Amino acid sequence: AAQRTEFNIGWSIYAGWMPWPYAQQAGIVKKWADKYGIKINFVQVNDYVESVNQYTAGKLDGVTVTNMDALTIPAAGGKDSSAIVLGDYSDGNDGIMLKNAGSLADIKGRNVNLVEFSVSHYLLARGLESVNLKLADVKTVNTADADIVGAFTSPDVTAAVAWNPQLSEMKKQPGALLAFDSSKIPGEILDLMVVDSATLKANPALGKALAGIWYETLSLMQRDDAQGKAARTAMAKLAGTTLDTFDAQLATTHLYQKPAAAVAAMSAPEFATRMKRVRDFSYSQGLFGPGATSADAIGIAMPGTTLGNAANVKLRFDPTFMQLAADGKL
Amino acid sequence: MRLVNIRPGRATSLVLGILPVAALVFVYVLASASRHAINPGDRILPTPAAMVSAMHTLMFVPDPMTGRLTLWADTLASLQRLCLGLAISTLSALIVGLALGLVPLVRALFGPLVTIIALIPPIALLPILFIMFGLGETAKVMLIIIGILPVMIRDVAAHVETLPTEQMLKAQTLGASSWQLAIRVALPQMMPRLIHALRLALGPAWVFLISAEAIAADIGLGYRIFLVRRYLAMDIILPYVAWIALLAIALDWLLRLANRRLFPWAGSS
Amino acid sequence: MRLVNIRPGRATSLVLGILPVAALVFVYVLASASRHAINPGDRILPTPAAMVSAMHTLMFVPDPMTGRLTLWADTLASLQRLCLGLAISTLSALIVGLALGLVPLVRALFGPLVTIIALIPPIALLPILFIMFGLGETAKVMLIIIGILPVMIRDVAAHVETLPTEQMLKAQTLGASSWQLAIRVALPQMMPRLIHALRLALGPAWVFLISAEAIAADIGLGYRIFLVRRYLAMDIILPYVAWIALLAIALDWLLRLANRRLFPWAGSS
Amino acid sequence: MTALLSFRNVWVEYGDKIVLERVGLDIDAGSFVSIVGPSGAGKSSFLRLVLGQEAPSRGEVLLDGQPMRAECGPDRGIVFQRYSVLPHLDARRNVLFGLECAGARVTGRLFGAARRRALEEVDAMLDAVGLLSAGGTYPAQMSGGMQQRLAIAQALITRPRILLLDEPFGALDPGIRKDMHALITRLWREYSLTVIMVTHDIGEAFALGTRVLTFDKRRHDPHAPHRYGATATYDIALERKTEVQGSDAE
Amino acid sequence: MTALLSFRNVWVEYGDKIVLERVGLDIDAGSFVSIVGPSGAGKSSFLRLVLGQEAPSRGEVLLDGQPMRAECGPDRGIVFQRYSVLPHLDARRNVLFGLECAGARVTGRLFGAARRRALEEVDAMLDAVGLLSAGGTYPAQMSGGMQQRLAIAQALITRPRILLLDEPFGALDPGIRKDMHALITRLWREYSLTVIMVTHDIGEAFALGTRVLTFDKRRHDPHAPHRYGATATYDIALERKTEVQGSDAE
Ligand SMILES: Nc1ncnc2c1ncn2[C@@H]1O[C@H](COP(=O)(O)OP(=O)(O)OP(=O)(O)O)[C@@H](O)[C@H]1O
Ligand SMILES: Nc1ncnc2c1ncn2[C@@H]1O[C@H](COP(=O)(O)OP(=O)(O)OP(=O)(O)O)[C@@H](O)[C@H]1O
Ligand SMILES: NC(N)=O
Ligand SMILES: [Mg+2]
Ligand SMILES: [Mg+2]
Repeated sequence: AAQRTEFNIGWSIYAGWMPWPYAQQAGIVKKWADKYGIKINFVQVNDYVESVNQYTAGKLDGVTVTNMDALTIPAAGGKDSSAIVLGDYSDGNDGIMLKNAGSLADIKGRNVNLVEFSVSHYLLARGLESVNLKLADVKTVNTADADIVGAFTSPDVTAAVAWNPQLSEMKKQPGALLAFDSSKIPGEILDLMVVDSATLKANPALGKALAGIWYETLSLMQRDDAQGKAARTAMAKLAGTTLDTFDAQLATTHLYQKPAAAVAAMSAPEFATRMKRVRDFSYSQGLFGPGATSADAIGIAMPGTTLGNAANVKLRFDPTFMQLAADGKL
Repeated sequence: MRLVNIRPGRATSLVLGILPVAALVFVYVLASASRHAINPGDRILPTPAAMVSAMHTLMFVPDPMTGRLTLWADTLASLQRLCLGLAISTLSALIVGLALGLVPLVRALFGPLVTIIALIPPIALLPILFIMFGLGETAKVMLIIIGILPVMIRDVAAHVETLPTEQMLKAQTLGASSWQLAIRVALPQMMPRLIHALRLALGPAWVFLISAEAIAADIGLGYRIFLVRRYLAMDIILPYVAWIALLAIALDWLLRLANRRLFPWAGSS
Repeated sequence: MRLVNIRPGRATSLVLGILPVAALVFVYVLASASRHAINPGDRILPTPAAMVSAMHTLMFVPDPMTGRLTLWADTLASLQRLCLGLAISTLSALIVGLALGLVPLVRALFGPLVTIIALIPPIALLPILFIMFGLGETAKVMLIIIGILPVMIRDVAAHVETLPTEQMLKAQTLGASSWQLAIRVALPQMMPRLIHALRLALGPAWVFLISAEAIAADIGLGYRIFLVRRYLAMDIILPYVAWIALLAIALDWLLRLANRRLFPWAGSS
Repeated sequence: MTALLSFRNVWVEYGDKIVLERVGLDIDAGSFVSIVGPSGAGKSSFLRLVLGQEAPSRGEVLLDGQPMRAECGPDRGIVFQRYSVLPHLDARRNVLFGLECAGARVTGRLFGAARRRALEEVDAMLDAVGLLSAGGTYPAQMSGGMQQRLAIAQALITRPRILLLDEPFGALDPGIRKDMHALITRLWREYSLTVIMVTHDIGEAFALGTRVLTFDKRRHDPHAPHRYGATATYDIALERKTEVQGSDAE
Repeated sequence: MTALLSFRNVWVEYGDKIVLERVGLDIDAGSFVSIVGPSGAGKSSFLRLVLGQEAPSRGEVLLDGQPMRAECGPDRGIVFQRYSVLPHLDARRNVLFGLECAGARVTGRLFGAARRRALEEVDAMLDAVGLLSAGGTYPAQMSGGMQQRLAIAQALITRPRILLLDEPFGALDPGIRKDMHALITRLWREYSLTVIMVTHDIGEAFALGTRVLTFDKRRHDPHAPHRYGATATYDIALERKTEVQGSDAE
């Protein structure tokens, strides 16, 4: 890829990604972009799937995405992608909701409304595993994320899987039970900033700028003073909600505050184990496409190790830029 | 000879009609080939071969989970919803459109309401639909009905309104009551228009069906498209869209044939 | 007196027309009140007071981030997209519909293509559209155009086709060329129908606008509805839907007025 | 004999255009009124008043001494100036329509023996207007004169009390026109109808009518022709001959 | 004078219905042909052939010795049996239309002085048919006779070489009809038009025509009337009087 000075990054609404649009609004993006002599446009895509599609199609240079979707959409689509910012893992932001039930085991035989083949599907599989059930023991019904709250108010929907902010709305329903959530599988649902590997290679400035933006914004929003509160209020507003709700969602989002912590998490041996679990689940659900003949078809590069076909690496967990931030070299 | 007077024969028309479609297909194949020359893994414009192989699987290889042949099962489920929605809408448009077009009192009473409903985008009402009709088949059929019925009613009612006054008067002097005017004068003359309105509604009906299936379903053509949309599986989306178009064209053609056969007197108008 | 001959006056019509709408509002208020009696925190059917307060904020309190008044900024953005899509569609329907309806050769060549396009549900093409036209305004306007244009063309062309043969012959004996037939005979008689087709397209146009805004936008009425749908904020959704309906009704009314004023000779038909 | 229809100072206006003014007339039951007058004088408008299609802008029309409702019914039949048959029915069904309306209030259709009886009557009427062999033809496939005859047959089959004819024989050739004259005269006599007929053929007007009315403007302003309306300028009572024969109307 | 129009063994058929059969005729330039015949005989169909609206199912029609194209143009004018004026134009613009087609190939509209000159001509023509004061009226607001006169004015303004008239005076009262006769005769003479006129008024046919044709069936099978078509059964050449006057046509 050629050297360029202008880049488009897509984002969609999710608690752990709200720092990005806020940084844009607060001028932090411009500050870092100017520093490296480039221009970065953050483009909101209301529909999460569409944002990833646009990235895969090459209309966006980078996108906010989860680890599972980064693997099954762009990587499975043959696009070489690099995850350069590990923002957080879901620590209760995703959950399985039941009505008229005492525990998760009551889900057996029910219709479960969720966004099929998304992290919700993965969470469901992990939840079922914990009560010795299989995916075949329930029937999944694909339901759009924007409509899942409305759907859950309907009497004929008795089980659903969702993420925040929708999950917190569903919890308010009388008689609803949060039967399982992502805090039971820490570190398996990861929220990333992914950019096109070739573009990144030709333009390392993009990676530096993004890492700089991210950690400056994170440290600002963590502050307990008025400034930090103002930042979080602005993010809540951008997400279409209030500060209280947003703070509640942040509580179930395990943000990696410090770049060093993110680098450490990415380099830890459990990281590869969890990634393998996600990958095997994806393959078993046919998400690598009809062409893939084994779970190893797509290579995943992680610090120190490579999972699957090393000759066909399409997803790279690249701590270089977070390391630079940790070292204060940006 | 004036351009407007050149009337191509049946065979010429057929050839001419196929030309632009064939040109489009040709342009696609070229574009797809050139994209694949650059990136053999391109998903956006899949090659015809890739589409054929994807379709082959969906048509002939039973799904390991459900044991169904995916394409046929999807088609059956979607057509059931579509036909139910179309049938209910057509029947309602017949009755309501006739009443609105013929009886000024009914028009005064319900005309504004129908106009308002016709102008509310049903997509915006989805949460309310869920609450009222649940998430099953009813909600999907209802979305189709809410989406196309008001437009059909307005169309048909407007047509009934434009039937010549003289005809209505004539029938009344021949002793026709309001009821007889409705069933013997307005209704038969409305039928070709109703079928025409139904043909025009086919497009929107598919839109609402797909939107409904996109939101909550576990089977159906729209469900499949939106499911694989997540993975940019154009090798499935494009043939599915073509298949939907083919089904729609077949329905359209059937309706046009019905109009010609059933209402020969309307041939010229 | 026969039912069909009872013609309510203007004032009576107005009152009658308001009745069912008022009844609907009344039923809503009752239902909302009873739900709130059981659960004061009910979000599904918000009370009128809650809606008014939510709207008040969106209408009069500037957004602290952007400094814009949300409702008006959304309205402006949506109307711009809508009007651009409608304007382009109307102009294209005029030209293409005229050519298709009047010139058999053009009809043979492009008629089948237009029918096919009219029958492909544009929603299924959304991923392709966004890839072809990007995430900016173009894709949204294009979705509106692809959604409504083929139907408008078919409608207008069908109307031109049904102009009496005698009229066309008459004009030709008076020396009219194909071009003069088009601009002096077919075009003026097509105009009322074109505006009628535009009125019928208003509903679908909003559907497509909202669908497009739901997927990629950061401002607009549809964007706002989809944004707050995550929170089931019916206190915002319902007034927004009502506001959209009001805008649509105002447009519809303007178009009807235009038809009456501009084409008095078409009054009776 | 008391007046069947009475016009009391009747005006017809379209906007500021005055079509008819100060029309005062009595029409007896059983009479055959011919109306002649220049094009645009308001003859068709006058028939519309009697039909109940329009109400006068001033004055009143009485039927049997009662103010007339602005609604038309089976007591008044009409043949419009422009042929107005039902386009979706063939000739036979067009004529049958009136009998079905009377005989089948709910279904609007006759079946079985009733239908057969009605169809016999219909065929006799079609024969009388020379359309028996065209019974299965739709109006769009008919010549102008055939459509006009069909309209006449359709109006006559219900034997209305008052029959309104607006240039009913305009598109007919002399031979068929003569047959039509005989047919109308026979039915007028047999069922003691009251007939009001507009015609441009003065011979026809005098041959058929028991009374001839001429409509015309009494005053005319060349610069504002629409400011004066027409009215009945001549009113001639005739002794009607017993039978219409030969070239009466030519 | 060589034949302007020639019919060589012409047939017109609709499906298995034979309307015209074995029509063989020559029509000279400058002649005024009246056609009479019973309703449904095929007179209008014959005019449609000359107009080029329809092609014969067998045989051929020659114009100036050349096979005629099945297309109508400004050399042939027509007044249809059912008035066919343009509904979206008022009377004045309806008549102006022909002049605008000739004078403004691209815009289809005349402007400025050219338009003023054309409008003078239009007004003279409207005056001739008695519609000058109705110049701003739309067809839907006109009486039947007014529409018919408008159609005549519209056809005459372009002075077509061949003028086809299908019962043009059917809806007119005797006074106006006489004026129309004079007008047609004057234009026929001044511009040496060729006129083919269908009429039901035999007096009119003989008063105006230089030749009278009657169309009728030569054979008739009462059980299958559609199996035999009509043809020209009589063909009478007349010495045309110099001027149409008085009650010629009554
Ligand atoms: N489109 C058609 N399909 C079938 N038959 C037709 C069609 N058009 C005309 N005819 C038949 O052709 C015959 C001749 O019709 P045409 O209009 O030429 O008669 P005409 O001599 O002008 O009669 P009139 O004096 O009543 O106007 C009629 O019997 C009519 O039914
Ligand atoms: N809807 C209308 N609006 C305005 N003027 C009208 C309308 N209908 C009729 N008129 C006018 O009323 C007058 C009388 O029309 P009417 O049809 O009664 O005439 P008529 O005597 O039947 O003429 P004809 O012999 O030509 O049929 C005409 O000048 C006509 O222009
Ligand atoms: N990142 C999630 N849970 O969507
Ligand atoms: Mg009249
Ligand atoms: Mg004829």
